[in-house]
Amino acid sequence: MSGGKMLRQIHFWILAALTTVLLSGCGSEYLVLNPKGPVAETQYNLIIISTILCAVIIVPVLALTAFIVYRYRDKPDNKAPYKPEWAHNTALEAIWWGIPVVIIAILGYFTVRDTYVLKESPNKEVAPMTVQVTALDWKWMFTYPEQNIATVNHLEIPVGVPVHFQISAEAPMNSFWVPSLGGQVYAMAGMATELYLQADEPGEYAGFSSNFSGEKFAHMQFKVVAKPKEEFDQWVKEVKGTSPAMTKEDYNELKKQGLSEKKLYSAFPEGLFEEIVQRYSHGHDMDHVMKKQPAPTGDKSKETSQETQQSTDMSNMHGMDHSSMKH
Amino acid sequence: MMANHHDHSHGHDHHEEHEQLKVLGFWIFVVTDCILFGTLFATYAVMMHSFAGGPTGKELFEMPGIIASTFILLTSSFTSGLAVLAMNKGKVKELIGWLAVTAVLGLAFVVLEINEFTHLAHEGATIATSGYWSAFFTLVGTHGLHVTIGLFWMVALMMQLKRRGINAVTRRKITNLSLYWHFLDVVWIFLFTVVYLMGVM
Amino acid sequence: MTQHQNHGNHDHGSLKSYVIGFVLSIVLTIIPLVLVMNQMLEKTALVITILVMAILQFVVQLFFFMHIREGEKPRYNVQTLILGLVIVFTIIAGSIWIMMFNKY
Amino acid sequence: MWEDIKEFASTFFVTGDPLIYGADVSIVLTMLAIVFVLTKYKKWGWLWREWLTTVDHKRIGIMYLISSLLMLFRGGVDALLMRLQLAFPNLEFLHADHYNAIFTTHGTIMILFMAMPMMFGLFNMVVPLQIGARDVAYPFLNALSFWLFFLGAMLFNLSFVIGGSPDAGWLSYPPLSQNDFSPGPGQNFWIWGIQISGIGSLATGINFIVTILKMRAPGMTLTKMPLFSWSVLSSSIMIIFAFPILTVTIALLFLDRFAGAHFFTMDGGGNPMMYLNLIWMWGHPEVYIVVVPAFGIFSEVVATFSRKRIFGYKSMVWALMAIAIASFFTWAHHFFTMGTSASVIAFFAISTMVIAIPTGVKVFNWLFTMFRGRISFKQPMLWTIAFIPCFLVGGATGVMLAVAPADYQYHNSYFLIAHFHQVLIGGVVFGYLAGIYYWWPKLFGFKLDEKLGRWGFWFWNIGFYICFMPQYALGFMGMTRRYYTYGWDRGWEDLNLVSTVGAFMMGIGFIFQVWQIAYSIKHGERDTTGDPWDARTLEWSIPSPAPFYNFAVVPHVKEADDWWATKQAKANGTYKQEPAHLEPIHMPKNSGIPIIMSTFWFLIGFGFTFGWVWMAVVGFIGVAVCMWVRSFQYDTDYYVPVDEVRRTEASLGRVL
Ligand code: HEA
Ligand code: HEA
Ligand SMILES: [Cu+2]
Repeated sequence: MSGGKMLRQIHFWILAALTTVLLSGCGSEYLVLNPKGPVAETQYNLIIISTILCAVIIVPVLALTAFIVYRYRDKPDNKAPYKPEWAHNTALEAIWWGIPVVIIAILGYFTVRDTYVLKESPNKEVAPMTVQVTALDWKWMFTYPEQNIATVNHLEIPVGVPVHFQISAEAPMNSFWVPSLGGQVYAMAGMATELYLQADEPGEYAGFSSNFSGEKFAHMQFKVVAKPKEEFDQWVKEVKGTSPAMTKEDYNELKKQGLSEKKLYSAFPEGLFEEIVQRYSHGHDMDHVMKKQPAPTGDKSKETSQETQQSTDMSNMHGMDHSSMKH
Repeated sequence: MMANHHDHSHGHDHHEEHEQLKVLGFWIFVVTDCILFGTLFATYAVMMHSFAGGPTGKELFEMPGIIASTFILLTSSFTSGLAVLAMNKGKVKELIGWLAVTAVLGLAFVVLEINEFTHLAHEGATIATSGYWSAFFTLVGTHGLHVTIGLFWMVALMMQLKRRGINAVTRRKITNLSLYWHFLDVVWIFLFTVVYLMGVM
Repeated sequence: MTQHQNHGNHDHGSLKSYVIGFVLSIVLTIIPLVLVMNQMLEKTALVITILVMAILQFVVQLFFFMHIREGEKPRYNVQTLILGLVIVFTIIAGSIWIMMFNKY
Repeated sequence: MWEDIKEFASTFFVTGDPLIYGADVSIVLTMLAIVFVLTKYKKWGWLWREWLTTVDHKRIGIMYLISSLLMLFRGGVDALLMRLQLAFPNLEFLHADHYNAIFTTHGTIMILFMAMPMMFGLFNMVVPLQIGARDVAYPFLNALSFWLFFLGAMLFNLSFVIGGSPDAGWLSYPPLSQNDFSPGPGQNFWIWGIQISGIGSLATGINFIVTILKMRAPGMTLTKMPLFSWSVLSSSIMIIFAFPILTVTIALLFLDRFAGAHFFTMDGGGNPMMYLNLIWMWGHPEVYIVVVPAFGIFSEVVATFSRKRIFGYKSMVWALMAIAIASFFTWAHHFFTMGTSASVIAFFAISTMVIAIPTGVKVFNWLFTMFRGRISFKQPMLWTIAFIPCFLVGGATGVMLAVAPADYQYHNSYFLIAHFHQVLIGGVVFGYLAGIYYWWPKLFGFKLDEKLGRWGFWFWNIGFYICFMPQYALGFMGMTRRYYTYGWDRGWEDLNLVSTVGAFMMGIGFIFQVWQIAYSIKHGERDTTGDPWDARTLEWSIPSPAPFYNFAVVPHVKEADDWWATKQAKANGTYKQEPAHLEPIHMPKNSGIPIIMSTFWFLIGFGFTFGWVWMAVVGFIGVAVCMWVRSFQYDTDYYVPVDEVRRTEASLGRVL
């Protein structure tokens, strides 16, 4: 088989595959390519920039490969020059040390810039809302310190408000990922990682655990519902009115290995999240994350009378350094 | 490079070259051992405060024993050097003698370390106590294990020297052994500084 | 000192160099010991001083005991050692840097 | 008593799955067949003398090659099983725990027990021949390395039928891999299988560094050394610095599991993140360890089959060394999403991208070697040409992954899976295959059949793109790696099915290659010249297969591509034949200690895997005794008399 034919085939397949990917890229199932919030947007832009920058060099090199392989194939009647000793050219070599340097420099600039940007809230105008995320075996628990409600495998957030997630685990390591809203961060026992996300459009988004955590890991998914602020407040009220409160026992039940349905709770034990973090803390300084919190979390509000009794047995929790979380 | 264009029918020359080769290999092995200890040091540094409510180093270290073992090991590094000097002078008896002194010092070091470990275990610090103690015992223990292996090696070499005297092969082996021994001394210096001195500060 | 060399080996140190090395390393052990046992410096300064002493002592061992300067050329052993030390440094410093979580 | 035994057997032997019964039966049958054949033809002595105790680098290379091809088969079957399970949503072909065990063993086997030994096989088969040496620097240690690898790999593979397979991913992240979540021997098999073979790898690294630095033929300065040998040097440098880290890391994991230590546990002050940090300090250099020798192979192949000197030799060498060093400064890109500080992330993102620069230089130099050359499309060259587009795209997606904020979206998705298969298959597998096709005649004395090889080539290549291109798209759809199944609601089904089809095409490609080897043993074109490709470097100056002492007379090298220069000189009549001066050849003696000592290591691993400390103690004592005995052996080499050399050469058709 001739080299030319072979190359054309290789190219055909690469191009076919790439086109499939790109053309269908607009489809709504391509979550990452359909950002629904500023964080995912930033990342989407980076994906596009980096694809273009890579393509700028990769595509010409692919073309060059095809050309060279075709032109210099060993055919008796091939008239292309043959210079078996030609093995060095400083100018050429300088070019191909140089061009990638330039591309990497540009790419590096964007990378570093956005790395810092994404550590901050994507929206400086609106005060962020805090949601605490705990990865359990194999379910996600969300506690809302400001609203004092809790949910399992189901997250509701207001549209247009940056959400400051504090993420930990009482299970093997997981990763908290809502591709439509932005990239992931690990959920690890004994640590509280942070992530800012914001939804700009109401809708239902898929959430995944993307770090392998054992047998039922594939089912450890959750749903994110973004709705306008008023509807969100309405929903919080509803949860408060209709759902049971989470007790310590409920939590202990919840953290046992196994899957769980979606669950809603009108309250949760005070400082539950901090307690989970502290339980496995390995000497790390968690102040940075914790101090962004408005107040000790959980049920200390006196609004709903049925919940107050639980807060009392929470008050003498041991092993917690409350002072470091006060501000 | 193997500069052996000339005669290699002399088995003798060939041997010498081969032995030289082995010194470089051993040296590289020592460098890999450096990486091994470096990794353990890194672990120790990261776990330095992970006491998990258990005892700290400051509470349990007994410095007199540690200081004694430090000087013992230092001295043994010196005596192993003297052994090499004796070898260069071609004096087998002296060589074996200095090796024996080195071995005795090394043994004393190991005994002191075992003592220390039992003491710590009595005080409730074992490898399972906390992240800190896991890192401590692994780091210090790995060094102790190296010393112990060195002792066996030393005995084997003394026996070989008795039987065969100083020749290209035993010469290379002694060179490697003393290299190894100096290296263990260096590792100990860092252990002493980072684990003990900084531990009791 | 050791003229008696068969096979044209390099001179693997002399008694003098061993003694100097030994004395230096003893001194370099005692200084940090005294400093620490008597808490003579402020903490950071102390840590830095004793680490420097340890490194110096390493250098002493290298030159006076391990005879790093001798041996055939090219000095592959020295090159390997330097590279190895760079990696060791990376492992330790990198780990510490990376594992300081949640700080900017 | 009987009850006890039954009880023990039911936990000891893995049961309950037809796949496993099938494996049990086939293992027993294969063993019996081997024993039968060896006994019937009275081959036990031959096996022991010629193979099991050999210290000849070429034979060791062949043993590495055979084992790695077996492992490619096992890892490939694993891959096909996974792809079957993922072909349709909600399939119940494999249970979650099976699937988890399968991707864990697939990843571990492919990298550590397929790529590594295939690489060491090539090191062994080629390096001494290429630099004009009679063996490696430490032949005994070389044999020991092989047996450590082999028994480590066997220990790991045993987990399939005894005790249970590891199932916490190919790098076994804690806390999942700790006792709490992974009780039982599976993880221990992982730890000890890798630990034992890892010691062997480290020794090989040292061995080849010294071989290359010290054993080159007179006149071959480093700047005249062939690029494959340079790449081996680069890879070995990475090995000696990376493998001690692996040794420590998994030893610590073992201490956690065995002695209750708290390095990486959730409680007791343990820090699982430290494990990630340490394992990637090894893991990242590891992927370059396996790809760099492939780069070396491409350099040899491209020059030979373009009939042209390699372009930019100096650049190539610098690039190899730059890759080796830089690979130690990028490890944190595997856990950008760990939540470390922005400055850490920024540093490692940049350092990762920087690797693209020297890699790109290599690609350009290969292209310009072909430029103004005359390219013939023999099998080694086919794989090399196929490698370039594949690796370019895979490398580019690597650079995209290095864009840290974007990586938050790619991480652990099928985008990542597609990236690394593209560099691992397109780079490593294609490269090693090119190398195997290229040097096969030197080792075995015949070429592999072209026609069957081409079928294999096309199936692999087309299959590759069909399998892995859709996976990039799946990543954008949010498909996470290590899912044993998925639902109909995500829209992932079409692309997964396509991907599975591609995987099976690669499987067919592999079958063609097995057929090709079997066919060529009988019908392959014999190589009588010793230089079937009209190649450039020293290994082609001696007969094929190479005699056990390699070079009857050690060549004096005058320039780079010395053999090519010699041929040129002969062609235009300027060549001056120097009188061959034969001398007795100094060779190492065979030794049984490597295999015995490695068997004791196996006992240590097996004992610790099941918590049978007594067995581990026996193993340790055995290892110590072996070392002691070896230390007292002085009679380890011999001289091959001139007569014998003359006779051997004559039988290979060379007159001296
Ligand atoms: C042989 C194996 C191999 C090779 C060679 C590479 C090469 C590269 N890899 Fe890959 N990688 C893996 C094997 C490999 N990788 C594996 C196994 C994993 C996952 C492990 C796991 O999680 O299980 C992984 C994961 C991985 C990650 C982690 C992603 C994540 O977990 O989220 C990243 C991130 O930066 C990355 C980046 C890179 C880069 C930048 C290169 C570069 O070296 C590529 C350089 C090459 C080119 C770029 C092409 C040629 C260059 C030019 C033509 C010059 C000009 C080009 C530009 C300027 C763009 N790789
Ligand atoms: C060098 C390394 C290497 C190689 C060559 C391969 C080769 C292949 N890999 Fe693998 N892969 C990894 C390294 C490698 N992989 C690693 C490190 C992981 C990560 C593991 C982890 O997450 O922990 C991984 C994970 C991985 C996954 C992700 C699993 C998951 O996350 O859920 C998938 C899925 O498609 C996959 C597919 C394949 C396929 C189809 C091939 C094909 O190339 C295979 C080609 C097939 C053959 C060579 C088989 C030939 C056999 C036959 C023809 C016999 C047929 C007989 C029967 C079926 C009985 N691999
Ligand atoms: Cu990497």
